[in-house]
Amino acid sequence: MSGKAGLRGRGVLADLVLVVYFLLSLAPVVFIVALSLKSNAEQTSTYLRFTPTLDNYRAVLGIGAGESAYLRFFLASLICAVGAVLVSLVIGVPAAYAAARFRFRGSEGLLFTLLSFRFAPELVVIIPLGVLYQQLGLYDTYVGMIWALQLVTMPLVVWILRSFFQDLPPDLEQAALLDGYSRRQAFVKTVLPLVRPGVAAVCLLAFIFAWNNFILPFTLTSSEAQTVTVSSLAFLGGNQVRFNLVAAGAVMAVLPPLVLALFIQRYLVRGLSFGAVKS
Amino acid sequence: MAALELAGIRKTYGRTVALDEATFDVRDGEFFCLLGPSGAGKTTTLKVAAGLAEPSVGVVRLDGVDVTDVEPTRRDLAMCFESYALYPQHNVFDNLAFPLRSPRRRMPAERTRQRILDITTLLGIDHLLDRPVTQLSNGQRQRVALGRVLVRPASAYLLDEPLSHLDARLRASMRAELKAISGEDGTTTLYVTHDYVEALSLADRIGVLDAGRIRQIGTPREVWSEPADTVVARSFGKPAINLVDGAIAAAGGVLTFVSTDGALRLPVPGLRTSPGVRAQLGIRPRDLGLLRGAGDLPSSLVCFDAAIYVLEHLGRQTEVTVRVGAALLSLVVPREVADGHVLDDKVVVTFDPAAAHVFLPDDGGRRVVR
Amino acid sequence: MSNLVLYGVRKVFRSRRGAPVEAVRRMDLEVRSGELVALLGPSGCGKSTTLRMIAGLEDVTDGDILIGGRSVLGLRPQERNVGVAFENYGLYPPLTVAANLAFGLDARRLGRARERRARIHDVARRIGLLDVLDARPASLSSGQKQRVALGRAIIRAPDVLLLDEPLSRLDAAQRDLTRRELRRLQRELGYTTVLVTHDQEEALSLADRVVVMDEGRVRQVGTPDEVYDDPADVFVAGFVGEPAMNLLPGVLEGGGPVWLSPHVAVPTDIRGAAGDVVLGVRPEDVILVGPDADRSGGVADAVAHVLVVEDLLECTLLTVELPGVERRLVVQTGPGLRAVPGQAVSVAFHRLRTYVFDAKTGERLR
Amino acid sequence: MGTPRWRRRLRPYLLAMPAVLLCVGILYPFFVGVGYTVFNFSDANRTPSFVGVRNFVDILSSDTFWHSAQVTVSFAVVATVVETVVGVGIALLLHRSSLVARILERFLIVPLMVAPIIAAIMWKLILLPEVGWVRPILSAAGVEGYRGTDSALAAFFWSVVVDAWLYTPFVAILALVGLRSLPRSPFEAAAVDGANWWLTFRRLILPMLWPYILVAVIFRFMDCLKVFDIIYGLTAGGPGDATTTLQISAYLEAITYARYSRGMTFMLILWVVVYASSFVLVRYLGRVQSRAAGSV
Repeated sequence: MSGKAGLRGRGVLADLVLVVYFLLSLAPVVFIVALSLKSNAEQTSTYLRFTPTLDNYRAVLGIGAGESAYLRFFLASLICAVGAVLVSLVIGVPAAYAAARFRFRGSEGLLFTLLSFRFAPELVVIIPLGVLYQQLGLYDTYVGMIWALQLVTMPLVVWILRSFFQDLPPDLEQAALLDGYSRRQAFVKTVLPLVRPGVAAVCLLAFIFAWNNFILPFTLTSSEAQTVTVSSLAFLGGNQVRFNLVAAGAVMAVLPPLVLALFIQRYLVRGLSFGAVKS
Repeated sequence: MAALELAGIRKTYGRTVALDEATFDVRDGEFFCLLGPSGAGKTTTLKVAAGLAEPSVGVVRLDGVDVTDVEPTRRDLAMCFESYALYPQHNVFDNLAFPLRSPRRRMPAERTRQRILDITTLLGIDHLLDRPVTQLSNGQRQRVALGRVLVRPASAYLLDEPLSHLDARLRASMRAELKAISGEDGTTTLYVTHDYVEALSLADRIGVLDAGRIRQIGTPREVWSEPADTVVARSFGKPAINLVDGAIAAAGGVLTFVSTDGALRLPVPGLRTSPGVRAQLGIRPRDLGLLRGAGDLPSSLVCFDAAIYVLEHLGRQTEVTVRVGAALLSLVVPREVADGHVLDDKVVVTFDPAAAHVFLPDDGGRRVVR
Repeated sequence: MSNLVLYGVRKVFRSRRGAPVEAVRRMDLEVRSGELVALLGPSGCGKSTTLRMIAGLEDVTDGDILIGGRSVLGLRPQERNVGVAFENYGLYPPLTVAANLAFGLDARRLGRARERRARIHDVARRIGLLDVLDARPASLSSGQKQRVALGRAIIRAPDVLLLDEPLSRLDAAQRDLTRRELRRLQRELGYTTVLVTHDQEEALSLADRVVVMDEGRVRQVGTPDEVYDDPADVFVAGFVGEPAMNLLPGVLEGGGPVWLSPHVAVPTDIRGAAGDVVLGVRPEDVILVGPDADRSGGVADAVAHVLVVEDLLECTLLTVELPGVERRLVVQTGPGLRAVPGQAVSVAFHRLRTYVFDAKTGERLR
Repeated sequence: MGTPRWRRRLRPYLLAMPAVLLCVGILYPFFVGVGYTVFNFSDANRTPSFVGVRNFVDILSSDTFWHSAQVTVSFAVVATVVETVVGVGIALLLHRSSLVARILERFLIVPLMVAPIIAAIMWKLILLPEVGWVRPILSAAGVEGYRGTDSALAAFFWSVVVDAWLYTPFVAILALVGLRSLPRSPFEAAAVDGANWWLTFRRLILPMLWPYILVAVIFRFMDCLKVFDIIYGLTAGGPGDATTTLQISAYLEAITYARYSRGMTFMLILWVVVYASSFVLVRYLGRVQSRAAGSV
């Protein structure tokens, strides 16, 4: 367009602003990675120039030292997050489908109750839940964590899957019904294949949120089911703080969500906004 | 094959009434068209017939048996959706095979293949069998959707605007094709369309649907020449029927229609109504003509003065819009009759009183019978 | 009002992947002051691209565009005084109808506030929008939206008015009504107008001249009658007219007749050419000869076999099969014809309105 | 062969049943917790007695509560405003056909995937005068006397910075999707009408983008009201009680000091605030979205 010529100067300025923003945005990540690669001697003495070493990662993972607490936390995070996602999926898919396809009394109530879980301050449930867990023996167990994490994963799964189901015209299932298939077959043969990528994306996103959660494991676990997020903070608490070890732990805690996020870019907006915004 | 009957169907969505007391029957082997504008309730009617929507009130019968509570799977109907409802994960062949492979039918593979080849050849899509449906044009998708209906035997076909997305040439030839198929195969068909030409061409009987209510049911000739009301009258013909507001007066013993501003006065003999009522005069554009020169006027015609408002070419014919007082009337004349006229020319319009309809706006637009 | 000249205008779209696409190929056109020219063609033929180039929304690859004798190539859309009514209206959703109309006046700071109000009122009155001035676009019917789009295009008294498929989103009844009003308005205001449409009926009924386009190429420029009666090639013949022209493959013999099959020969006036051709005849130009259609008096070209009869009350359409001819023939007759499938009818082709096209190039043979 | 109506009516309820049970399972502790607020239940007092509204009276008349409330609301307002303005700005800059924008857009989500507690730890390290980058950068810019988060203002400031670092991309992503979904033709019409960028932005882009911005604002504001991880990780509410938000107060009461009833009362008050604001905001959003819906 001939008009663009006049805006070219402004375009460069805009690009410059963007570059500055992204430098600021990525700098903390660069910093933490750099710190995690520094030796004990260099961690307080240098900023950018140093000899990178993987010693901190070895130390955190307990390589050579026999046993690693960190790996246990990692495993606990994995079990809790995967468990929570699976439970949400099994319970959430039928509910989301029902909410998308049928008008029934209480469907709105159910949806808004779930949404209110998302917005409620966690402690409002955690305080009594903690007391309850102590009584039931669920405190600091995987089962207890998976149950509590439903607060995070369930609203996400139901709301987003509902928006996926709503996007599919009911005509497809209806056509399958008239073509001689039962309701269950119609669902399995027509709907499910179409929402499968969406379901996968929702699972990953729910996993990320479960993994990243801090306050639930912080208050409902102590050692057995303690997760990466909680332990990362605990690293800071000791008397002899080794910042480079803390950094290495943090990098490893961040890595899984960051890698998974690459797979769900397309569905990210819908997930983050609970289906309110679609891309 | 079966007779399909909808009795007293009322369907509401929340506060909106989609269908109001709809009652009609499609006889065994009959081709029945429901004609109406978008939002009239046509698709809802089909879904109720198919069992995909539950009527709030009313009964659906197949061959006299109440099937209102029967699951769609078991009604043995085939439906073509306006949205095509093709399975995007399958190619054309598998879409067409889908109903034949269903647990209800389980047609052997060889027969399935043969049947699909027959139908796709008929519809001119046999070269697309391996194509994913997502890569088809709208016209091709529509033919696949139609094929998925025709491929299997059913008690009745329910077709929702099956030709609407085709281009004009293809639509005309598919319409003729469909007419030939239905003539041979004689499956009971309920066909929904907004295109009056399709209805006139295909239907044994037409039901005119508007705002959830059935206005008239009749053969094409009946709904054309004896429309029950203005809605039905306006549903057929292009350009649409002219409707002029006015009243009925008695002039010299003859009932006369007088337009609101008095500019148009036309005798309408033989009406069963009384002078003084508000009325709408309906004249189809092809029942009007332009008087050329001082030629003699057939005695059956009357004429009135008008001014040209707009001239529009339609191939060999010209649509002339003339102004009479505040009223605008369209008429269609051969091109050479209109040639030479310019805007605001004074012309004389001829008119056959026997072809006029009179409607009563105070009575829901009902037509006055002669 | 100014005239509009397109001189050798080309448009090539280059994408990073794939070959460049030539959307418009060397187009020459003059739209005279006050004239309404319709660009007619199927989607993707380059007509909208042409319109967008005139408006300045698209770069011109080659050639020149002149409005009122002045080249507008270097000018941004903001600097060309054109009015555009977009296909999907392009109304400003947050603004009321009045503000939609006023937007262009505000942007260019045309006139005082009072004059602007008077102008909005005047335009709204003309196109029947007075009742909805305070409404927002979302609450309007498509007919009203269309009129707002039109009003916005004409309110600044543009040098050239550009209408992109102005009626495509209206239902049939509204379309007829709006088409009529549009024609009347354009005549009264006398704007130089370019209208883009894929609907041949719209082009024929509205335009002073029609430009038929296909694949970026201009196929024919002419008055509606010329385009209808005297198509330049097989594309124009098939695209213009409804029901569409019958196009039957055949072989032209030196002496004139076109053999559609070993059993059917249609005489023509063409001399000195021979080879594979396409014979074109409109359904309304096929005459039924015989007891049921005594109005012809012509000599039958062939005896046909009736396949389908469609009684449309305004007219009757027959789909018939000619002996040995694969392609079916559609015949349009007046209302009230009595015929049944299976019946044999004699058909004759109107001598002056039978067209012959070269099968390879599509060119009309005369 | 018919299926009785009641069985068809039951179908959605059967599908939703597990989810309903789950809700009950989560709502049960919530109501138990609401019950705590009228007792004096704590680890020290395992046989609580009924105290009526005394917990509410105590808390609503305590300085701790009003201080936390003030911190919470200030934090929520400042963070939301900063994130919205910067996020929308970045989205506008990214929504251009520029190579730089296309490349940088891929990195937009990076902070967003970092767990908030990890983000807090990262920033804590960055802000540490011994190892972090902030001190050298500031001293390079001529600012001396940097001492991390040990003043009330600095603690608040850096909390907002961390929150903004994490969640500005969230606003930007939503706004970017919004921008990309806007119809093109109104903007072409505006160009033909002769409008400049500012007029187009003010009269068209901003109002048309509003539904998207509002979704972002709602999510950010609600989340900020219950902020915990970031502040706990960064300052643990300090120095003193300078950044003690309501959820941190409640945490201290209920978990650290094990005074369940008092902690629960804190939380219930916060919950009411959150619920009320979400109710208002979501209804407003519904109005905005339905107004934006039919518009072409």
